[in-house]
Amino acid sequence: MNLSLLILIPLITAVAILLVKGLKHVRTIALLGSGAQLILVFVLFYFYRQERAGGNTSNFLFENNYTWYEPLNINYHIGVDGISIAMILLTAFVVIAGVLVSWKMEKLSKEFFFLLIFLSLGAYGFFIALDLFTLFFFLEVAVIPKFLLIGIWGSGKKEYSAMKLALMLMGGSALVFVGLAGVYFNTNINGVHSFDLTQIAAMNIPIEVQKLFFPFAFIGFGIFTALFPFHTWVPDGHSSAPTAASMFLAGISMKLGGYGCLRVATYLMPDAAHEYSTIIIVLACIAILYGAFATMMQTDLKYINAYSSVSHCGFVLLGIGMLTKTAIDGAVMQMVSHGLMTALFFAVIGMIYDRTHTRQVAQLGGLMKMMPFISTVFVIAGLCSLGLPGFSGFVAEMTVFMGSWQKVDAFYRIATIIACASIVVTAVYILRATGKAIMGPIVNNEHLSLGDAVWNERLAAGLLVLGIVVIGIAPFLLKDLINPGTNIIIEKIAAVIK
Amino acid sequence: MNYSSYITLIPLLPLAGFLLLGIFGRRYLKNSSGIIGTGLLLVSAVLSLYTAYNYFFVDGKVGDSYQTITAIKFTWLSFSENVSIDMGIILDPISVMMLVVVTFVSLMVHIFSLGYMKGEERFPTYYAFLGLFTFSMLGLVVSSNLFQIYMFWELVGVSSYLLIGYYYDKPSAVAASKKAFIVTRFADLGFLIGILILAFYGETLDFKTLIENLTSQQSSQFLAITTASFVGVSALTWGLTLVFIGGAGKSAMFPLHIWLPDAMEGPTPVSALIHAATMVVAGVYLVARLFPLFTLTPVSLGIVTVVGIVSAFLAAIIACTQTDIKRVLAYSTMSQIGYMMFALGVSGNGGENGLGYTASMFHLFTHAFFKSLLFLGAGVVIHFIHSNEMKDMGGLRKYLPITNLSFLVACLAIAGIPPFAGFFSKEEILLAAYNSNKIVYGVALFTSGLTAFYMFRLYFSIFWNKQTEVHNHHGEAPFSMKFPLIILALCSVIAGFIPFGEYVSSDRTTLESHFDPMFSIAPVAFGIIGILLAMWMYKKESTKAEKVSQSLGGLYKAAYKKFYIDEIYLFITQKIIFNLIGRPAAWIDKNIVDGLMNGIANTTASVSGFIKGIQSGKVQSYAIYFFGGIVALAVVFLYLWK
Amino acid sequence: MTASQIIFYILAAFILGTAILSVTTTKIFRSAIWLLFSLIGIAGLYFWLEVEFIAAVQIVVYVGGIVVLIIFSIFLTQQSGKEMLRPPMMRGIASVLAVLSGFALTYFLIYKNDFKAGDKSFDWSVSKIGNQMLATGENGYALPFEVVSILLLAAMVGCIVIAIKVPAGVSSTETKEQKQGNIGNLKEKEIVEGL
Amino acid sequence: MVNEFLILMKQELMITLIIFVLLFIKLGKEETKNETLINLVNILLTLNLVSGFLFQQSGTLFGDMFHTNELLTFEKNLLNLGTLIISLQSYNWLKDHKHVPEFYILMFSTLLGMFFMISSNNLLMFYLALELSTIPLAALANFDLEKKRSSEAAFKMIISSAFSSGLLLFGISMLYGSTGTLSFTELPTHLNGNPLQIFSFILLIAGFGFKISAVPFHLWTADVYEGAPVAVTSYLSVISKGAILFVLVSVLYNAFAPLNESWYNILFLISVLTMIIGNLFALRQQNMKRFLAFSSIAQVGFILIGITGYSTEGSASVIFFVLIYIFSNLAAFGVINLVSAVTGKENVNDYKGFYKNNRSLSWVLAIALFSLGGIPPTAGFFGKFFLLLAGAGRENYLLITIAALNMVISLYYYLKVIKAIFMDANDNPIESVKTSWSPRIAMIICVAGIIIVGLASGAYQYIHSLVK
Amino acid sequence: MTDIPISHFLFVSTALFFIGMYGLFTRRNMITMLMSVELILNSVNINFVVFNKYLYPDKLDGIFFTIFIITIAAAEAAVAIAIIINLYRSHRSIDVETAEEMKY
Repeated sequence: MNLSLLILIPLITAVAILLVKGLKHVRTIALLGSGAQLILVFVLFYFYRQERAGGNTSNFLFENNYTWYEPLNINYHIGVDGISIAMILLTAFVVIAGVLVSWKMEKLSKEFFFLLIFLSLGAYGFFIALDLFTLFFFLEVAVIPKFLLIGIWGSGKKEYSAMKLALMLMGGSALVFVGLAGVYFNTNINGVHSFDLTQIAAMNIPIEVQKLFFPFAFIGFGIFTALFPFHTWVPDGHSSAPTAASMFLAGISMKLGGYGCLRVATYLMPDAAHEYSTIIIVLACIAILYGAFATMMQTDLKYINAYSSVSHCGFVLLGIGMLTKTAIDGAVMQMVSHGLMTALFFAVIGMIYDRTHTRQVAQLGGLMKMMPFISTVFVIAGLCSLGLPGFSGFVAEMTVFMGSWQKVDAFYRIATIIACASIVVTAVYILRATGKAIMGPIVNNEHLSLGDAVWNERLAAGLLVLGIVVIGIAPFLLKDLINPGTNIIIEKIAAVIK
Repeated sequence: MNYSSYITLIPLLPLAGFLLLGIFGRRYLKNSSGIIGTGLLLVSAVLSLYTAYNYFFVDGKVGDSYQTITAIKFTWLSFSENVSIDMGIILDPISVMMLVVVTFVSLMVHIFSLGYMKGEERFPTYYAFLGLFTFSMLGLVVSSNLFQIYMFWELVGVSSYLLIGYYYDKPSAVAASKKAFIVTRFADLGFLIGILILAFYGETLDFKTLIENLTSQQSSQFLAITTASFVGVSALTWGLTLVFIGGAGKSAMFPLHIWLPDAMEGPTPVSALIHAATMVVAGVYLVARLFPLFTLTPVSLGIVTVVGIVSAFLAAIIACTQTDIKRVLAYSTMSQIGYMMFALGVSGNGGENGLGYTASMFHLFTHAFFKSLLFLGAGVVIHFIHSNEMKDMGGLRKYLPITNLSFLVACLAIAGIPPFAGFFSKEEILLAAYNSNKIVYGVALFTSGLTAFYMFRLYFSIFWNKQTEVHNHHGEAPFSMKFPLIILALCSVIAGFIPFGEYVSSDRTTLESHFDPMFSIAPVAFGIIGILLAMWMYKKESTKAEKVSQSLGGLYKAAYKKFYIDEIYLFITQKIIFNLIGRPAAWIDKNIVDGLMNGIANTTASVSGFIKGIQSGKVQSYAIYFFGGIVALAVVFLYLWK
Repeated sequence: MTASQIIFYILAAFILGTAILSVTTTKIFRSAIWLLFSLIGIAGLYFWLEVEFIAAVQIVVYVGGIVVLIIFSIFLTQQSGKEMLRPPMMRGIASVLAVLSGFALTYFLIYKNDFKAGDKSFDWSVSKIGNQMLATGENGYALPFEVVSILLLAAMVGCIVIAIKVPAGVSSTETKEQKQGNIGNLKEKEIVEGL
Repeated sequence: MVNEFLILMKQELMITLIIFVLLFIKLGKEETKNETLINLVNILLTLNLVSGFLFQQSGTLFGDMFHTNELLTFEKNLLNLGTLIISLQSYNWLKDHKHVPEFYILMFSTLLGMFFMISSNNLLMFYLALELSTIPLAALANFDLEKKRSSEAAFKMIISSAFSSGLLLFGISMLYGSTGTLSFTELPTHLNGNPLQIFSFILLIAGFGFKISAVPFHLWTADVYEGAPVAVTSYLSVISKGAILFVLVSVLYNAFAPLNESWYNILFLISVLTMIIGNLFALRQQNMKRFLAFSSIAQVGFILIGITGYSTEGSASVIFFVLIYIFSNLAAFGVINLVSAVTGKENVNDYKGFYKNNRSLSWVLAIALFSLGGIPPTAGFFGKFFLLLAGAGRENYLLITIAALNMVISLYYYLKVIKAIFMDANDNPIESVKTSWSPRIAMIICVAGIIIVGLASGAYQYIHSLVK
Repeated sequence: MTDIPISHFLFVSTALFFIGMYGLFTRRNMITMLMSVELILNSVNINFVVFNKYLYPDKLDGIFFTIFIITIAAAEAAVAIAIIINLYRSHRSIDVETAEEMKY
């Protein structure tokens, strides 16, 4: 099948949104578009499994390679492997859920949904790109819509947060650009420089070059995935954004970073990744534990989830830094799992906020009585985030731990133990929030009149919960999906460490 | 014969119940939910009995030892070529025994709850949670894989959390559930790291293979795990000790026991099921599961012993001072589990040395019956009085005849008076302790006396002592609540006569039960003394008790305050963790890290403000800058930057 | 020390001296006059260099044109004899420094640089200039000439627009521009025919 | 001969023709209505633009005073396009202006100057063309005759340009003194990089720098942009800058190739300064025009990076960026032009809540600013990317890093305007601006350009093939 | 008369150039600034003529350049003066210090 459809459908949807008038039509089109996309992604998933079952062992499937800027040897080169498909699935889920939760977006609805879909376009393109330029292009496509979404439809100090987010992410991509340029000029595929990921992976970049440009690429992408100390856009951005945008931010755009760190930085520059792994691990551990402790002190539900995202994305970086097969598997699984889980969390927080108009834990209480569904979903999200078996979080985190423990040196052991320790802290803040907001006595009697979730919210939450539970119960599905992808990465790394 | 045909149903039926009631219960099955849950559980109870029959009497025994039968096993998540999480069901004596216990007690609790929880608003949710718990517990006991056990371990933890917090609008209940979860979670951290260590060196997560790998003295894995060491302690010891920390957390062993008394905030039948019979013994079960490994390291076993005995003794003392009947029972539970623990600790592996192992399991078995009986009895009392406090009670024997009798039976059983179940198991434990370590034996003996004392203190102050006049007197209880009492009372009477050693022993062969009347004089005597003392103090309404407590003074106060352990924890969490780590972290993030980012922005702005003078609007200064620039460039590129 | 040398140095001194006076004197009218002298001096220098044509142009355009223009505009905008304001202190210093350093640097560079004297003899004639000015081939300056004429045209238009309907004093500038502009015009016509 | 002459100089001749048409209209007796005049000019310009793409041919004329080839023709066409867009945009401003023909005459004479400058193959021609493209502009800057700011701007411009051309001339004379030639083709053989030549080269660069407003020769820019009429400002910031950039590239790459090493360093320093200073000043601007002035200064810094590449990609990326820059900057200026012509508001704060009443204009402005900020999928992204890529070809990653980080700063002030338009509340936002058809066409052209030029690689590849 | 070293001619022109520049920097009257510009241009003219005569006598580049510079100077001066007059009309002053409305 032609992967360009993945970009085409959102594009058509976006254009269609521009053409129609009125919230009703707009949202219908958005829903149809994202639904079609979801179906398409499942079809892709199916075909992918068919191919693999058919014994197709090539690294990337469904490749298309069109020449784009011939003089600079820039191609529009797309293709997928398991990792990309996992990410695309995640995106599709989050997008449709995002559309559903913003069903009643009266304010400038056309613009809102247009930007939403446009944002998803960026994400899809990023995940299927096999040409560094294309990849970078889509990476930046996905930045500005966030700025507008937060700035126009956000709440709280939205302008500040939006500006901060946009600038830090652009800073990130600026660093990425330098890294990419460095790689580009140090590739020489029969006489010409190349942006082609597969070609670059085939050749070996000299180690000193890698050591020079790996930090650029890694930190650049790291900013997207809340690498300490560049994580400060996360709390403000997430908490000021409208519900759907927060879901996007935490669910997808932070994954862009992780994916980039893995697919570009680590895969293309394994020597440097090996060199710098200790630093990465240290930063990741700081992010994990320190993020968790910072979360413990938050009083705003969105801030809680935002900081916990910092902590959870630390696992991704940790897994990548450990450079063992299992750890990298874990990192990828953690990306997917965290994407779904945090999107669910934001969705449900949004639902609560729509009803109670507050996110302060202190002003909430006993919601279980008025809105059992929402509360249940909240608890599910919480339990997933504190790594309860049966939900995706557990699988991912345990895989990361297992993988990190395979490194024998005491340093890695201590890092792993620190990471493990965070699960206790996670339990503390999740249970504090749940105990105060969902359980406990009702603090505000006006809340007594509030209703439970309606169909669109139920559907959105249901989809995400489904994803979480399926991964949690049958992780081997995800594992088998990403396995070939992580294998090719690990082979390159293994070649280095030998 | 093939177990896999039906064995999976045993855990899955409760799960089905959970899903069914959890999803549709609130809407459609409001009233029928109890019946549904109970019915499903009945089936799985029957099935597990059938399994037990098959295992013990039909095909479990090959030669003269019981085999480990792997009924089902499939790879769930593979980490590396031979390390993987498998989902499986293994049958061996202890798992089968636990199957029976769990399903049976759970069934009793289900039935009891039909009456006890009648008219609750979240009746279906309650049964859903019960189903979830039963499922997780069953999954735990039949696990074939170290990581599988950890997963179900977490699941029982969360279902206990949900059930403790069942009355979610009671802040105390919420706090208790939180406490329970977090404390056990903390212990599980140790468990997890232990697993990581064992799995890394044992190169597998599968129990069978793991034990084989590590017990064969010359296997590479054994050498690896014994030679590798951290701060002079071998990796094996580390691993097992950390795993034991997990067990201790679940089993409310000192010093991780603080959550258990608070857990009594949950509905009483739940306490009977989770916090008396099943979940809290998971720790014991875990140690028993890994027993062959524990026997490899005296250090870990020693730790087990010490923790067990200390918990037993401490809990007994505290139990003597509590006034909330459920708390008394909670501490007694803790103390009894302490017994099981140190029984394992003092045990050896195989043959006669394995007595402690058998005894521990035996006590676990019997304890399940009489302790759940006690809780359910207490449940009836609370249901009747609508209070947990002893002072509101007294002389209830004429209102609650059946409860009275069954409660008495249970008290006798736990006090170790022959011929009740507790006598046999406790006597074996003491014997095992006697054989290995006299000090342990002494403490245990004294503790059994204490046990008798506080149990009968409880008994007398509920059913005898002062008269309380009862208004709105509505019968003792519905049949659904009486029936389990009767059944469990019967079990508490007869369970002791099961020749337990034939079925469960450390080396799977028959272990002759050496019942020695001479030896059992001492414990029985202690028990009777305890009972008499309690009778003297509490049978009639009097002030003896106050006098005694005054005479004890500080000790009494300390015990009454549970030796201030909660306060210590509170201090550590609130003052240290929150104030010294959490707040600073948040502050740093807000002011320093984020401040840095904003700082960059502000510096840029201020710089641009600082240099705005260049653009003075005066064309002549522009010209000067212009020419200055040229001169500067010329100088730089002609003389400096060659 | 031949006579011509002496004359040269006198001319140089005269040019520079008057120039300095014209940029330093505080009376605007005087400074215009000093400028006039300086320009004349430069014309003299051209004479001395035996490029009389340039000298002539210098006299016609500068002395006869620009300076007159300037003086008119001074009359228009200033009551003569009025003291001019001194520049701000800082700028004065800055300019002196800039100028001195710049001069030092530049002249140092020029001095160090060795200019190889041309071997051929320098011969020019008005006719030669005229031919080249309108030649389109090698060494032809027709194109620049047209460009300049268009520039003059544009300048004329600009002046008209900007300074239109002004008092009599400046209208003479206009006429002057008109003249030059018309020259430009004629030249344009020529091209158009020439194509 | 004559045919060749006609073909080679077709663009210059067309413009000259238009100038004379206007001249005769002006001198003619009867008064023509402004509207008809403007439309007439637009039509002529369109014809000119179309004809520019026909009969591509290369050759030299007038000795080697004038040379042209397909690349130069294309560059001139770009300028034609830009001029056409500006003339379309300034409809609302011009139609009430008293001196429309003069306006066009002056503008076209500068355009003619730029053409000659692009085609110049000789320092003399270059200098004359430069003056031709500068002096009338000063007059144009004064075209808001009543406004004091306008004439102040004009004065600042004429004086600074006179000064800079004085320096330029001194440089040229020194160059002449040390090489003995004025022809670009002979220059390389005589250049040996002695200090005097370097110095005169720096003077030359200063002259260029003044026109493209590179730091430290940029100080006049902001004031002139602010004071001048918007049409003139946009003309200044796009057309004249673009023209001089074309020349700069060809001069540096061809005439001064021998001095390549030294001019690389000089451009490196200048571009860093330009980016940083431009950004730092743009941060603090309140007047839209002034803001765009500084932003355009910063843009020049980026363009200089592309020039430092000293490769086919280098010049191709510069020309490509100028093309994009024409669209982006003119789109932005077009909106500002309309708004200031109708409401007279030019401050950033006036634009608060602009989206409320002017949806489409807001999007045009937003897209333009995104393109200037280098945000995909607008063409600006591609332009910047290629510029930096070309610069990175010299393996000087310090420069690239600085540039990339400067892009972030620049994004900040672009987003500040976006924020004002879309997010800030304003009790009396700018009322809905009625636009006549011609500005609308201009907008459409610009937006289409911004979106298409980048995504479809055709333009770049065409330029690249021309440069080859 | 090549017995006068070329550097002396250049001294004159350079000095003249910087004198003009000094005037441009310091004169507060716009018209005097314009005069200074004329000085600058004249110094350049001297350069061209001298170079042409002494160094590269075979062609007349310098001479022509000079002629054109003179013409341009005229045009420039004309426009400048027009602007100045316009400025003077709009606010009765031609002091550059007052022409600083736009800044920062």
